[in-house]
Amino acid sequence: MKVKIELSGGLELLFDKKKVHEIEFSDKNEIPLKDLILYMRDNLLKERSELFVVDDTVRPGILVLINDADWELFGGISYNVEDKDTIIFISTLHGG
Amino acid sequence: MKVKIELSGGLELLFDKKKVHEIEFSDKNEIPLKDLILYMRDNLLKERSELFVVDDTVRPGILVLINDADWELFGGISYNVEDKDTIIFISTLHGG
Amino acid sequence: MEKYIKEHTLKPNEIERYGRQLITPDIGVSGQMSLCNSSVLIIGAGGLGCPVALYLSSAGIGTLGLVDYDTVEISNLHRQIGHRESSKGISKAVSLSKTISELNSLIKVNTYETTFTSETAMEIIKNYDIVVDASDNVATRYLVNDACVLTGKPLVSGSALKWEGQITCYNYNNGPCYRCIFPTPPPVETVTKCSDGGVLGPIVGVIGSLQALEVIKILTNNKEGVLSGRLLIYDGMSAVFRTVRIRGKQSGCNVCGDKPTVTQLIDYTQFCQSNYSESAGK
Amino acid sequence: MEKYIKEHTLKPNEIERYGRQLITPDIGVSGQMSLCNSSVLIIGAGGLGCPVALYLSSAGIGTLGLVDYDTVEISNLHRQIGHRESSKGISKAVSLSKTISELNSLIKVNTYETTFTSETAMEIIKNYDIVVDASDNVATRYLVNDACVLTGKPLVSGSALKWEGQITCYNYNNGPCYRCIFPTPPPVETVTKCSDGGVLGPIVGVIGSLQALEVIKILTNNKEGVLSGRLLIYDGMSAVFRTVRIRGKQSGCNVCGDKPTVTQLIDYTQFCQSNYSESAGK
Ligand SMILES: [Zn+2]
Ligand SMILES: [Zn+2]
Repeated sequence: MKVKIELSGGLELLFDKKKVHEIEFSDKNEIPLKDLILYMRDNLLKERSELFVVDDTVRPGILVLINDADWELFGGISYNVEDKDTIIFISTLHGG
Repeated sequence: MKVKIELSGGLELLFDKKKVHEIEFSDKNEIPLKDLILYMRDNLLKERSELFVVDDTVRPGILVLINDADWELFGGISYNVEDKDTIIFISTLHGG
Repeated sequence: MEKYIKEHTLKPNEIERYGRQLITPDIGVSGQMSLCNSSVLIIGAGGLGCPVALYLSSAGIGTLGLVDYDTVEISNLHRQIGHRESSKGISKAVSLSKTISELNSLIKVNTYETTFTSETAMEIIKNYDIVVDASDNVATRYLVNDACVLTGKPLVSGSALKWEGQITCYNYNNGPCYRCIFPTPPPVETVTKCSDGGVLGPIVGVIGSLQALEVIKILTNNKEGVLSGRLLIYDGMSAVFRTVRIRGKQSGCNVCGDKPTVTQLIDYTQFCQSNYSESAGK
Repeated sequence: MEKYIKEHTLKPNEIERYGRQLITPDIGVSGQMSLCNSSVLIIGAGGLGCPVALYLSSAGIGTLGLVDYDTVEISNLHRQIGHRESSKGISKAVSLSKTISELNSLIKVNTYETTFTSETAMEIIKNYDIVVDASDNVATRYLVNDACVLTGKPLVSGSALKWEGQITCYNYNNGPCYRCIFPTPPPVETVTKCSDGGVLGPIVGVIGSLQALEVIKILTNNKEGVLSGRLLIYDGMSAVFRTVRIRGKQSGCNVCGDKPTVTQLIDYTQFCQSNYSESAGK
């Protein structure tokens, strides 16, 4: 399965400044979103993981979108990511 | 087959002020774009057809998009519309 | 649909000034009358507040309120187009008020040279129909949200940093509030300020203009189009906008839910562990 | 990536003013120096021209040229935020120039109180690095395009009407020109003017701000992000933007193609069957 991950609102700075990451799990058909987030923490993000993950979920202030809609509409952290899903992590902005 | 048609830049005014039209051709798998345009002229547009079609194609100043890309990238008027395609007709704006 | 009504209260100088606006479909004479009879409070007279105030004043909003404690600095002028060099050192609320009065003398402007806090918020907000969050810090954003929920005002919220911006409307037409989406404030170390990360003028120009348009849509009762339950995300570098669907009003929300625990304003500097002012945090 | 260079030519007052802009990623000191050393010509000082000029002047573009023959009317002020009531009756180019000089006295502004025509275009355009089309009519749009192709200048083109707007960059980095996309002018009866259809201030605010950002991207050499070969379509009522892929440079284009038939400026009022001025057509 292939998953497309997009980062915005400055989160990309934690991930090698890359806004788009394509991940392939050749041995899986689906993966719990929680496992994907921990995979990202352990494999894509090298330092300061507390800026992304707190208590095994994304930290407060990050909005997660599953195929352009709020993850809360799909069960949040308990969603099972499927082949070709796009998961977007947005850090909310506060400046003006 | 189903086709989604979107109109913008004021063209929707010719089509009952509706920006989105869904058309179904139950007897077809594909339809030449030219035929679709003439179908629109004859069935969806009731008056002043010269504001939409001139010489059996869209009039100058209308940009046609096939699934979010310029129709010129797909052969223009000779494209064959497929099931679930989205065709967008945009009248270019000149004001400021 | 254009709405024409025979009996209207627009004066000849208003017809002259707003003519090309009121002929716009879905505005009409009745829409213009709504704008002229409405009041909007803008929290922040900085990068976002400038375009919001300029476009709302020129559109003929009857009364604008401008809240800002800061004074104009030269370093603001690369993005805060409603101020002038000659306003250096004077209150941003007063400076912006002066500019918009020169643009449209028909409207009324109230300035509040104060920090929007739990103590000042309710007294100020009660006089307005809609609130625009053009602030620059987390604590103010939670404060403005709760004050809007407690007083039943729609909130048009915009934010920007570097090359990016975000905008949505909260507490509108039974939609979600800021706390429905973000129940817990972000850890302090994850918040980047414009003074640290930088921000480009056209980015706040885009987001502020979009905020002004949402206010106009709300006031002219173009409900369907309002960005409620949807968040618009803008990446200026790639020139890509994305409108995404966000959750609706949450029954468990601490302020707008069925059993709210926040029934009056709290201390938001404590709640967010940060100040009401970006500059105070430096 | 932020670019830091040790030897720079920015003066202390420029560092002070542009500090929060030059710390923005992908701008940097070298980007700010490029902005300060560049010149941009803005065709039209109306709804689009105002935000373009305000944001480009505040960003520190070294020299701005403003072309507009019209004078300020009160009916312009609902959307043209760079003018003032006190400018009623005076040239729009001069009025806007005055406003931006009060915002940033470090930059140079040239005003051209003339209609941009086949006779005046080449003499004006040659002094500038980039051209912004903020005009309001078809004939001027073809004229500006051809003048840019013939002189090799990138063109940032925006347009707006009612609740909608469009923006793209032409003749940039071997991309298409306006004629590549629209080889034939639209029939006169299909063109709606802002004076007939109306237009909202925040719509030109969004599109004008976006145009200013494209200029900044071009001048700071952020090539990848430039809206070339892509068209951004904005529907303000539904708050939806769409960035669509358009055709590249056409080898058969009459002005930028392999065998151009247009090798000097023509009579665009004849070509388009309409005037260089929206108001002249009334
Ligand atoms: Zn809530
Ligand atoms: Zn061309």
